[in-house]
Amino acid sequence: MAVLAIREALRRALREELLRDPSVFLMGEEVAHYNGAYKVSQGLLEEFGDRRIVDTPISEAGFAGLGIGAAMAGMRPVIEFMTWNFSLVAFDQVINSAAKLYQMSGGQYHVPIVFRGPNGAAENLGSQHSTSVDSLYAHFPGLKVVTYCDPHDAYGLLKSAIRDDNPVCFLESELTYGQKGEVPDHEFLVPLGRARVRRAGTDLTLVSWGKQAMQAEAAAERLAAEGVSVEVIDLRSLRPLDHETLFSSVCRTGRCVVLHEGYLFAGVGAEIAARVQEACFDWLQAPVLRVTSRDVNQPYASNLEKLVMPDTDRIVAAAHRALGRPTPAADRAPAATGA
Amino acid sequence: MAVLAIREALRRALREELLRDPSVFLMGEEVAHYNGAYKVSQGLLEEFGDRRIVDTPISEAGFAGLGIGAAMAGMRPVIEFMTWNFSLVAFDQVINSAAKLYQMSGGQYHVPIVFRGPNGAAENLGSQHSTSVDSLYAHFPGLKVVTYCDPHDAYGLLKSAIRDDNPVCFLESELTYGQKGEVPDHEFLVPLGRARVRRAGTDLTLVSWGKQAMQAEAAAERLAAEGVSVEVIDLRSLRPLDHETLFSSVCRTGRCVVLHEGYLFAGVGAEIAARVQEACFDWLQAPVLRVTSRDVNQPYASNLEKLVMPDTDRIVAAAHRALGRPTPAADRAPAATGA
Amino acid sequence: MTAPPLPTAAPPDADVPPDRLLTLPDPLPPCTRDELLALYRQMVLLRRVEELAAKAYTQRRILGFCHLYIGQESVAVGAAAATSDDYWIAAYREHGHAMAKGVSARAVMAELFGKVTGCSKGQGGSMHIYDRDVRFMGGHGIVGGHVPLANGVAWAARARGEDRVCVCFFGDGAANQGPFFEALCLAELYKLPVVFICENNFYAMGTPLHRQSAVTDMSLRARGVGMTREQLDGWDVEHVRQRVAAARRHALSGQGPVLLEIVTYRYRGHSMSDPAKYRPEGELEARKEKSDPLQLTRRALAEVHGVDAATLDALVAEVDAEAQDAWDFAEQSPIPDPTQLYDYVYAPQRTSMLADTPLPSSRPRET
Amino acid sequence: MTAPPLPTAAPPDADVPPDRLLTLPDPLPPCTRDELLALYRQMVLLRRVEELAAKAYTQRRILGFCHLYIGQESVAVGAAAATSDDYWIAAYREHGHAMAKGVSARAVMAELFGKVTGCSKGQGGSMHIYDRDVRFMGGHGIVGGHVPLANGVAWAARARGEDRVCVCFFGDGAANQGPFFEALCLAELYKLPVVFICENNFYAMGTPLHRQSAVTDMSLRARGVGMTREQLDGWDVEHVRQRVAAARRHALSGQGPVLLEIVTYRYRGHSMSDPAKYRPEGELEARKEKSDPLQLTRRALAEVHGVDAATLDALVAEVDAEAQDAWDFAEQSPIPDPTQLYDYVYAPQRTSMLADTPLPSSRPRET
Ligand SMILES: Cc1ncc(C[n+]2csc(CCOP(=O)(O)OP(=O)(O)O)c2C)c(N)n1
Ligand SMILES: Cc1ncc(C[n+]2csc(CCOP(=O)(O)OP(=O)(O)O)c2C)c(N)n1
Ligand SMILES: [Mg+2]
Ligand SMILES: [Mg+2]
Repeated sequence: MAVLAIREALRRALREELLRDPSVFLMGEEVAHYNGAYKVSQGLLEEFGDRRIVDTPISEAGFAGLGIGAAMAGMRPVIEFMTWNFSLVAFDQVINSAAKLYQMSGGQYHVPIVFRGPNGAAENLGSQHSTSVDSLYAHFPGLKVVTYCDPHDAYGLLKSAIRDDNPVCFLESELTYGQKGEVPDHEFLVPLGRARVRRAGTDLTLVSWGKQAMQAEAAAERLAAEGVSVEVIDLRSLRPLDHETLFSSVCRTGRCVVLHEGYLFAGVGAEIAARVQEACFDWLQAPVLRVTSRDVNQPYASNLEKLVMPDTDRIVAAAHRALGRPTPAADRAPAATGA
Repeated sequence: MAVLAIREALRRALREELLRDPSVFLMGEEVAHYNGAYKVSQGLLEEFGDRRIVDTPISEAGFAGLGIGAAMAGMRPVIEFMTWNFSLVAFDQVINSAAKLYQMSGGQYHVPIVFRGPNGAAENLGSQHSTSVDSLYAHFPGLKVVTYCDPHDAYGLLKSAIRDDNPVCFLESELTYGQKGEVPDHEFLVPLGRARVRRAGTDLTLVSWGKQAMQAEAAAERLAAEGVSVEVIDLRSLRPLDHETLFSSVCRTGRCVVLHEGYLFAGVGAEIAARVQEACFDWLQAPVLRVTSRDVNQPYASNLEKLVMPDTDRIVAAAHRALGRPTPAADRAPAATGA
Repeated sequence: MTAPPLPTAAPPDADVPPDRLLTLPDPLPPCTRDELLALYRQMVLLRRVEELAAKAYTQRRILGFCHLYIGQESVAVGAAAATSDDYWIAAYREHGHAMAKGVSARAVMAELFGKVTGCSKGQGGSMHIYDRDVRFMGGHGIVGGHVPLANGVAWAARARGEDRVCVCFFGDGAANQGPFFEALCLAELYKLPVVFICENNFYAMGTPLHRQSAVTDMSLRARGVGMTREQLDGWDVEHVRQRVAAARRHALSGQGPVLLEIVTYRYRGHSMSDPAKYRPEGELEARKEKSDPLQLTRRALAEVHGVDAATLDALVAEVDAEAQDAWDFAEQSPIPDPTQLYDYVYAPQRTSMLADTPLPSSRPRET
Repeated sequence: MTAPPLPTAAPPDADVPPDRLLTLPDPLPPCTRDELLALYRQMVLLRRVEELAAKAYTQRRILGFCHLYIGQESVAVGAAAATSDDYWIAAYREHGHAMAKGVSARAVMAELFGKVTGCSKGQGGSMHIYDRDVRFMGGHGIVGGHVPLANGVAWAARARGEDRVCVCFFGDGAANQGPFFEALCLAELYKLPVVFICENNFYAMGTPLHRQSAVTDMSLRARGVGMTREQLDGWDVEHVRQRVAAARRHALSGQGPVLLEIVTYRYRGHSMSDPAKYRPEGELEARKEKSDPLQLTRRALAEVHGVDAATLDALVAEVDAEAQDAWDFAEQSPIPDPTQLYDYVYAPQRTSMLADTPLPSSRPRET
């Protein structure tokens, strides 16, 4: 079993799908000659040529739309947003074209396309470059929204996303492209729509996804040292959502904390909280709590930025609250801040 | 006290603010010579001239951005999106420029701008013309998001929005422009950030906003006939959110149903549910339930469209569930549909 | 890596590429009598079906927005005669394009009536007509939003080695939208086989051309991105047919896409709810009298091809019957089955994800 | 209502408006010795401060993205000499523009260091430099996203009767973005006093011009929307000053905005993390040798104005000290106070909402 960095796992998935299916192509800014802004597509131009690994000018609406048209016409484009921040200039294309075409056409045109790129804050990039788009896209029926926290899932989910017959928003993370892990040498898929229990536990369910799932594990480790048994769920797929895994865990543990990057207000965490309290009402010993980025635009200065991002202290504090243990007020999750 | 249609109340607010402050101007597609696609701005071109009531070409990103720049430079633009559906091509401008400028500039440039226009589904317009943007914009710190359900609030809130020193998304409704109600003849403001209890009650809190607040009242009426006393809250402001009104009501009634148009997943209803279950956990007799548009892209055919939109039957059924009364399965709110 | 030497700007604009006008001569033989009769028939059909749609709208059988194409028929019909086997994509004023491309009047009318027999199963409505069988790709409601899609369709056609272009229709108003501009840039950069057709009908909703754009020759938009262009009158269906054929040939030659601005006029309001009071007095009447495409073609048939009035009248009667049949079909068709509401959210997986890779995930599912 | 008569398209393109080149002659007297010395000093300052920024970046005192302007200094400095009192708005490679416009090296460096003494209080960082006092409006990170804002700034200036333009800087890559195109259209339609400056430095990140756009003369973008345009060499700070002054004059005359494409070159990678391996061999060296703006100006000072080497060296030493002072200031400044985190989400209401309308809401609050 090879140890791969996430960017290598993604590249392997891309390469295999390019080999498998001539209708797959990769398009985006700097994906070809520059080998990708974050080197995910390194070497692919050389192997597949410039009709399949395609550099674009800076025109996200233009090339996202190109991908959608190509998908309608039978191809399987993979459209890279250099980061998901830049997808906002193509927002209308993703929502009003990709997500709606299958329905608008009465099922005649489906849109097998993957939009992918790094999502959320990296470090010190300021507010325009630190947006998490999870909840923006997961809001819309017609889209699927998928993410991963290790090379294994990065590989298996990207392959599934490319083969899926619907538009998939595939959320990566700039900060974890170099993170390593084992990936089996044989080909495999990870199905969309299935959460993964990364750690079994009995006292509290900690739900997360993307790179925060790793932080969830770290927090679980710390809580284990205090004698608290935390079940860590990596959702992997935000839409479709794996209720069964989620609800069955919370109904067992009776307590739930949701952890995610990005804004609190009407975020995916709100959706999880709303669903869990509905489905597990009689089993819940405490309210579902959320730990998210604070409700401010991301500042540049490191000390402020660190304050904004969810950290292990805040997760542990939320767990304490959920467990009914006293927590200093300063550590509380920002339930009602800013607005 | 005059009886005004909502479009007249909005027009009166616009006109008064144009008179009051020379830095206010109205810009958008068809707002001037055509008198507005929905006639909100009827007569204003004639009174104020084409430097203050300004027709634009079809270029939402362009003129939204123009408004933002003008606001930075000291004006108070009112930017009309013919409908909020079309704001999606200007999404980046609203998020990455309007919402973030005050923060990015360290407080040097504030952006007193109002984006306004009809939001959500009208009738038989199909999926591209039926998007509710409530949760998309309320997600973002830096924006305020406001709506109304009667001419009184339409007038008072629009005036406050124009005077506010921050970007405000002001959500109207095509279907209710003609709806009439009393508006006092003297000038007044309705402050942003304050919910309104439209009907006091003791058994259940029904939370809504925009034109659905009217439907909430209708449902409350029906439930009253069954002997159920429903408190109806019109949030009016989604960001900032008036927690006190909300939480104090639910802590009294112990039951809460949220009603809104637009999608369930990570919608504002999810946020309300997540907050209420957190703040009122010990008082809740039943989970917070949501009644929303169903999780599909809006179809054209009338029979399907009616199925998608929230209706009084579904609200009453949700109330029954919250109250622990039996409800036929078919009427259940679609908690976990589609994805 | 070698690149062109870095240019320098002095003397100013010495390196400006020349204006690229579409120079190809008319590539098709002139229409025969029968061909022109067929075009005439098609134009009459478009008009009659939409006249019935207008009537159905006032009876509230058709709801929502309804944008009629009446007056512009020669554009879609002429273009179809040159690109019958190609891909088409259009905006929301597309009933005419759909029928010109071969969607049946029945399927269009049933869609407008919100019936399950409609070409989009009643899901789409007036603005979202699709028909995969005739390569008609919609029917899009966001102004300018579909233009980038045309590039992708052309990309796919070229990738498969098809001898097909994508013809993309949009309005003069759409030529102010950013995605339109980005699409032009990309199409020219990648030399995609697209024929962009800007139907300049002088109005974007209530706004006349000269209040929407500082240049009113919309084909000039091509100039800023180096694209081949032509502005032409759209009243003459034969001329449209020839120039679209020329554009198609150019686009397929590898020399890049073409922007055609076809000058035309809409007779009705922007949509059924627009009384169109913004027109200068007499403008509509002058247009109808001088350049109605149906009248012009009828005259050509009579004068050039010696077709007698009786033949033409018989043809019109036949079309009337076809339009009425479409109405009857739509009226009698069933509405969509509500139990299928959720069937149109996600496409079912057409090919097994695992078809040729039957290996399961390496880890058992943990839950 | 009267409108221009409906055009018709035959003969093709007879009505195409002529190319609008910026014909105004250089409006300013040539630089005096002292003026040119001041421009030289300013260019040296931009370069020295950024060289220190690069050093600080490698020491991890500056974090995130950091896009250096080194090589392009003559553009911002020349433009500032022509528009010192006007509004400016720029993209994310804007340290140089900020300093040229008058933001102190200290305030810029402190911002890069993430200190509360930075011009944006440590909230913005490298890509978000603002200074209200000198009318510098950022500092924007979404490529092309700030271009529409320039129109609004100009709109406000005109509405208040100010004699000011808005100067908007962006790159060659940005000239592919839809919002850029929409902004050009609107500016020309409304005849806004904007000077659009496309700094064509031949690369958008790693993509050279000829792989980004089918036309490499980016000033041609103006042609598609009827705007006045000029392409010019940017190496010569005096020439930039004159042509920007001419553009400013045109834009203020009511004849509409101007698109200047100023040809320049960046010496560093796109950002600090880009080794810029995509350049053809020798290109950078040739540029540095032939057209380094600092060298060219130094030579002009010596040869035309007879400034001796000692004077120039003293000036450089002075600037070095100023740059080092900026570093010291930044280093010694405090980081932002975490308790003020929420202070930058919403602007406090500056004027009472009720100032001149003291009437309360007609209904008491019910809760
Ligand atoms: C992005 C967007 N903005 C606004 C609208 C509303 N709208 C629909 S059609 C139209 C006018 C379009 O004019 P044009 O492109 O000339 O096409 P025509 O209607 O003349 O065929 C407008 C403003 C829309 N559908 N999409
Ligand atoms: C909408 C958007 N897409 C992509 C990026 C990433 N990006 C930042 S700068 C840049 C290149 C811009 O090139 P150009 O406009 O020529 O300006 P230059 O960097 O040469 O000054 C890219 C692709 C971005 N910031 N915004
Ligand atoms: Mg038009
Ligand atoms: Mg560049």
